[in-house]
Amino acid sequence: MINMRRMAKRSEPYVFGAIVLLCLLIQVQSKQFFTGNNLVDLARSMIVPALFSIGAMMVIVSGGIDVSFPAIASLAMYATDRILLNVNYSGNVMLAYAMAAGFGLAMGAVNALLIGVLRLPTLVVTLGTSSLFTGIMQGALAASESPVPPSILAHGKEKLFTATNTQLGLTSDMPSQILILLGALLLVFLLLRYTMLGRGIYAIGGDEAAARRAGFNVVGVKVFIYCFVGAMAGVTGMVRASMMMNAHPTNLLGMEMTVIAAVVLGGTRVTGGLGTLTGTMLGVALMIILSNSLILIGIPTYWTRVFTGAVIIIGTGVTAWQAGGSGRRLASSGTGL
Amino acid sequence: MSDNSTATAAPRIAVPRDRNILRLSIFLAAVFLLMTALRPSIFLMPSNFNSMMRQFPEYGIMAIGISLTMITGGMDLAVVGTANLSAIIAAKFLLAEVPRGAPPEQALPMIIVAVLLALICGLACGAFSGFLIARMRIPAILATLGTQQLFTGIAIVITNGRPQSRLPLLYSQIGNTELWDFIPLPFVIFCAVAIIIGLALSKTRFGPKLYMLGTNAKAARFAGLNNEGILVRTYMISGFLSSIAGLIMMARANSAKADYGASYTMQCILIAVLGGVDPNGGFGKIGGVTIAILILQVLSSGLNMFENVSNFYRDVIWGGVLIIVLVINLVVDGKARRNGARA
Amino acid sequence: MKKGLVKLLALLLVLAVATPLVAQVGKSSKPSKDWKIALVPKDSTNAWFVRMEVGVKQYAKDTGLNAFQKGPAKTDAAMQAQVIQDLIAQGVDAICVVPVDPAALEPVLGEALKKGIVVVTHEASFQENTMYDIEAFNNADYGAFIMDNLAKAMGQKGLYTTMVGHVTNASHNEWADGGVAHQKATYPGMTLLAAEPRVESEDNLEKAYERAKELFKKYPNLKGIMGTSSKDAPGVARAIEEMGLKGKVFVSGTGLPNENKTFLKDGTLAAATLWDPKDAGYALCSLATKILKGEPIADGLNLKLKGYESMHFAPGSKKVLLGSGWIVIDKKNVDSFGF
Amino acid sequence: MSDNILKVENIKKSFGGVEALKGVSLEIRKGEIHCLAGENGCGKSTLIKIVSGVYEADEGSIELDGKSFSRMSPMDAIARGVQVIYQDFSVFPNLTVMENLALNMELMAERKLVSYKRIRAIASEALAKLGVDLDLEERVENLSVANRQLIAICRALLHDAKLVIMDEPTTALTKREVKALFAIIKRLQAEGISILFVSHKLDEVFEISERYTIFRNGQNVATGETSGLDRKAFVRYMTGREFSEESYRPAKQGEVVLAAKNLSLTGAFKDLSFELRAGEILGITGLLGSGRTELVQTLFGIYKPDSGEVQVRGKRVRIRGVKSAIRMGIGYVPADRLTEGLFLPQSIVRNIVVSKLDRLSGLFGVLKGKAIGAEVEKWVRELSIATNDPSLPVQTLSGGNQQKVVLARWLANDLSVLILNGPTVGVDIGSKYDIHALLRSLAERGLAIIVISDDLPEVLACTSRILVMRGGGIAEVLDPASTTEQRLGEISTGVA
Repeated sequence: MINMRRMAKRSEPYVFGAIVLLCLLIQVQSKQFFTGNNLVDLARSMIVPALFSIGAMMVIVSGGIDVSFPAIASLAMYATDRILLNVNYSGNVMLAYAMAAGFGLAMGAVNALLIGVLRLPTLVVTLGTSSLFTGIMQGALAASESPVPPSILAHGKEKLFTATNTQLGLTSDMPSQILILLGALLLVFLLLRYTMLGRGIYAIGGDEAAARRAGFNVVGVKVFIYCFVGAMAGVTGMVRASMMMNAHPTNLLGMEMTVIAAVVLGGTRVTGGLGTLTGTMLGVALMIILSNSLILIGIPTYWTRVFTGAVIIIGTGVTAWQAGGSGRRLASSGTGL
Repeated sequence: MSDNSTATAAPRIAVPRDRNILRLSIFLAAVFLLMTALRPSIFLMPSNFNSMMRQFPEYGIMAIGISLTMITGGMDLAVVGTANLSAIIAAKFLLAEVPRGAPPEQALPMIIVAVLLALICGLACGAFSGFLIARMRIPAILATLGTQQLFTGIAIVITNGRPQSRLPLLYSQIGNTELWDFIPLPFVIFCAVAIIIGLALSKTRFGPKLYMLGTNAKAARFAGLNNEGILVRTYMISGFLSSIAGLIMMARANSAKADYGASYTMQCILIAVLGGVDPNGGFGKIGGVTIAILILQVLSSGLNMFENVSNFYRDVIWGGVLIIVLVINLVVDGKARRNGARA
Repeated sequence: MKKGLVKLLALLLVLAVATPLVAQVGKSSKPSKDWKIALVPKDSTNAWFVRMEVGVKQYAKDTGLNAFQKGPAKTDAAMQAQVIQDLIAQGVDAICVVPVDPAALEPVLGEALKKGIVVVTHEASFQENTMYDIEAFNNADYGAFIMDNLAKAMGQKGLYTTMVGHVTNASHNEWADGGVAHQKATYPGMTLLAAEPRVESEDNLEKAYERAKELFKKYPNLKGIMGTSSKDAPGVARAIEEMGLKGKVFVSGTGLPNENKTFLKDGTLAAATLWDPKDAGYALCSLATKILKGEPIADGLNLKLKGYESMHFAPGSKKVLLGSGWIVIDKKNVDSFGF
Repeated sequence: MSDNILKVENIKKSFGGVEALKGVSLEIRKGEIHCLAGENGCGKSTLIKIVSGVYEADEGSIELDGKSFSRMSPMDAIARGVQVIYQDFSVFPNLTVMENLALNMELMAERKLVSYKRIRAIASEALAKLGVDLDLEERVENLSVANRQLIAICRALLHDAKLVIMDEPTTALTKREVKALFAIIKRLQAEGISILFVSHKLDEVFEISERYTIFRNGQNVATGETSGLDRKAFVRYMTGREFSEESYRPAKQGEVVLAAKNLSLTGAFKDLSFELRAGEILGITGLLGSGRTELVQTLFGIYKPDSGEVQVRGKRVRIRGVKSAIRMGIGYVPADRLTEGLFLPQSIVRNIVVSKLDRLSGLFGVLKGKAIGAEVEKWVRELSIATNDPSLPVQTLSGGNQQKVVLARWLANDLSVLILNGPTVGVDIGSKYDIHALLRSLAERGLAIIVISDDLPEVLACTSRILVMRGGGIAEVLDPASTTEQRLGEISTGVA
């Protein structure tokens, strides 16, 4: 049963509306939006940002903010790749994912210790660890681009199916890594909705003191979040390496702000407690469709940043205005945050 | 004038958080001593100090701008975009108005106009971000992420991404003037900015207003503060400072380009946070931020002394220092808090 | 009153800074074992410059001199200038630079020259404050050469566009401009895509791949992409392969052998071009040493390195030394490089 | 088995050398409503935490439902039927009603997985216990304060509570909501549940409780039957002081300083007119939603009226914002001190001078340190704010002193009109009298004061005229000397 009044207060419908408008614009401009291969291309481009955004959303819902996930992903991926190359590994790709997840988990545990156990502020901690992990990767490991082991290369070439564009005869492959995204979505959906741990994440984001009194193990939940998000970042790093068939250590860095923006755009409350996977995926989809359709819309390359900036400003402006607007006229406004 | 007596008699308007500054100073001294001990012959050379003084002003000034916005509980991710756009506007103007080889008498007035244009551009960029945040109520992090893209985008559009170089030589000569052949002009500008903003925060009504707004925006409104005005002004100051940084970069590079200093944004946030600015707003001092800037500069210049040590170790030490300071603050202040606890 | 003040100020400032930017430098008085030769690349993670460092290390090993590579952590002109500033302050004897943005380094390199430090550059043919600039080739010629490769693959006709790392990247734009100019002069059958004459790959394999896919969807007539960044060609090649456009759409560009091996072998990529950054690094150090030793630098300079055996000044220049060009990598020789 | 559900004796507890409880005792009989009263800092909260197992007592004995404990965990307390309803209700604003109701049960049962079917069943059962009807899917942040409290109570009842401890439950409630809460408390009592009602509001204590215990400075001062207690004694026990309070009469009819003419604000109030004279204290009362808060906030420049006009000293003015209201001499003490009134982590100094910064600074906005020092010192002394270092954060002060800081902020501004919304909410009784006395002396000196309050005795005692609002209009204007609490309540609700 859909409660219309409740729906109107959420931001998902607005983001969805924005996506529909954008899609129509692309379709009108290029006649290429609703083609099988374009949709597959977009899905493919979404995989890495979407995986990151799931973790970012969990952290924001719990009342924190994490900017270290690109650094964790890069270091975990790079370390795994180097180790496997050194031993001339040629076995199953699952080991690579497991190793990357393990490294990610270990780095997440550092965040977890500082944030969960020592109760330090999340933004400051993750800025610090982000710097730390990047430095370790580039300094101690002297990271530079390197190839990936053969099994990962083979994994990178796997495809689920090939979509064909009937107009132009173009084909695009759906990479098998999308299964990892779908798996992660399902896992996190079940976790957030059907486990006490997941409800605990929402509970501490809503009111940490109340969560403690109610009997949630607040420290435990936080430690879990940062470890889990770290492990997921590690897997994401491996996904990117296998999709690119190349281990590039710095190529993920700098994504944090865009991912967080997508999550917030998707209706996750910056101060914690509220946020849905649906909204997050819509937010990511909007950002990805936008950045991957500028040529299709016909925006000249020199104008892409102006256009992207304008869309972010207008998009968030409309959402913020919608959320903040009450019927009454204020004599003077301004909130500060 | 009985200023001395008032200073002691008046209750402190600031909440004492000087311990953090003390700890940072100790860190600075430690890093300084470490570098001295490792390579005394190089590190203590006057030229090394001169080099350091020429490097940090540009990002230091931007870090001060970001710190101000963080004190209001916001964030300005658009500082670098603002700096480059301002510099490009100044450069475009100079290229159009000053023919190559023009005599200094002819070039100087144009340079002054160009500088003014850049500063106005900085103010305008800041005002736009401020408007989005204060009036449209877009979360600062999103609004400035958008304006950063927008400003950089405009800079690319008007330059096609190409560097604006071959500026009148006089400009970079002025920009790189060294007083007594030792103290670079940008350093003097940085000191002026740090002192003026520092005094504005501690000695004028602007400071308490900013801190109050950053602590509790709703209460600030009920207390009669003009939240919107203060926010817009703060982002304008941040934009203004960014344009000064842009002008310094332009003088040092003798050119302006849409993507100079792209890595400064995160670095500035790190500096602000290490300098004791509370990312949730309400607290932070320019003194702390300045010391954080110096720590970073000593670290990176120090590491450049070692042929075989990668620059990336700077990031490791930097992240490490940040976390260590946090943990020390936690241990020391935490103890104080527990002792003061009452049911 | 005010005008007078302005004049006075101008005069003072001019006096204060009127020392010549380029002083006479050259032969070092120090014993050669104390020389410090620093090579500053654009950034340190890029495979290209990792390969360059191999050359620098090789040089240090061969000669016993203190030559090292020290780069900024990110490709950023401002950070690169800071590294050079520190090196000057710390008293190195020679600085070899691959500028992120030549214009941005003029003042700092001018200062180095003023302090008597030997400055040589690479990939910066318009650099003013340098003693010599080594070019594996002329930028416009290199662009023309990439264009030749593309034209050959396209059969000299059809619609094409150019791809650069960033629209703000100087050398990529010079190559692309050179290529476009060459096409206009030589290949009348080819046309540049007017709506998108230059796209950005952000120096990122994934992005090059995504942009290429978009281009093929939006412009079905597009037959060729001229890449410049070393990520462009492999990224576009992947898109061509996946979209089933092999044999219909072509790409050429800069590329390292290893990254492009698969595409060269299966024919998606006709040919990649490059010059070996290892040799460039070696040559830079070698040239710097020659200057420090006070040896004359003249036309026909021999740096005793393949491709740099007989270097000539570019026409009309006393600074830019051109090497004997680039290497073409194709199906046949791709395995012979070992990097 | 004894008659007592709870019996604690000689409990001592110190924190870091400070004795919070110096050997207190408390006995609660089965099925009784017992009131624990005392000023802030008297040790009430500490005792609650000991009884609920959060703290461990340094000394003393606890007997719960006939079982003695030397050490007690929160789980023990819950297992013996103790439930605490905290002042902030401990609800999750971002979760739905049913989750708020059921999560604690699920946690108790150590469940790892969530079944919405079970949660819905538990929630329905919980609501049914009190016969409450709420939308199970609604997020709690969208509910009224009273409904949030209901959720907290329903949740407590799920655990077979035998003793429900309510910590200052009426703080955020309107009069009508308090009535509803009392009805619920009676119902619980009828089911044999004991209630420990922690409060310092004397009228509530008299209305609801059968027996009382009063603490002062961590010690028992009195205990007994409520029927044998009178107001004066109650106040004396709590504060150790004597107060007298007579209703306020302005000495002379002052000039009209503020007037509203046909003022309207969409969805809040309509066509409203009244006058306020210098020296009078005008009480405004009415239910939540009667438009009273919006009315004063409009006068203070928060909302922009849709029509009508405001006059200051006979001249029509446009109040464009808070700043312009302040310039016209209007000050406002907001209802929610913690979120609207104070800057908690900032210093007392800054909290006092924040609204006067423009006048306490000179050229280029440079702050006048000496003037600020003098200003702060003056108000600390005049309002007897209990602090010896005004540079400390204001959150280190007690509620009453915090409220005085907010008052000082406005008094420093040479106002002609001061509006107070719930001036003594969450303030202990001693400070409450201090504040009332202060308001009276301010009015005598010519200030015009508006007091909005749900605390009807307060309205009757300290105002000189009462304006009762209902449904966005003025229902009646009354003279406090000739009216009663009951009459006020009837007019507000429109029963009469």
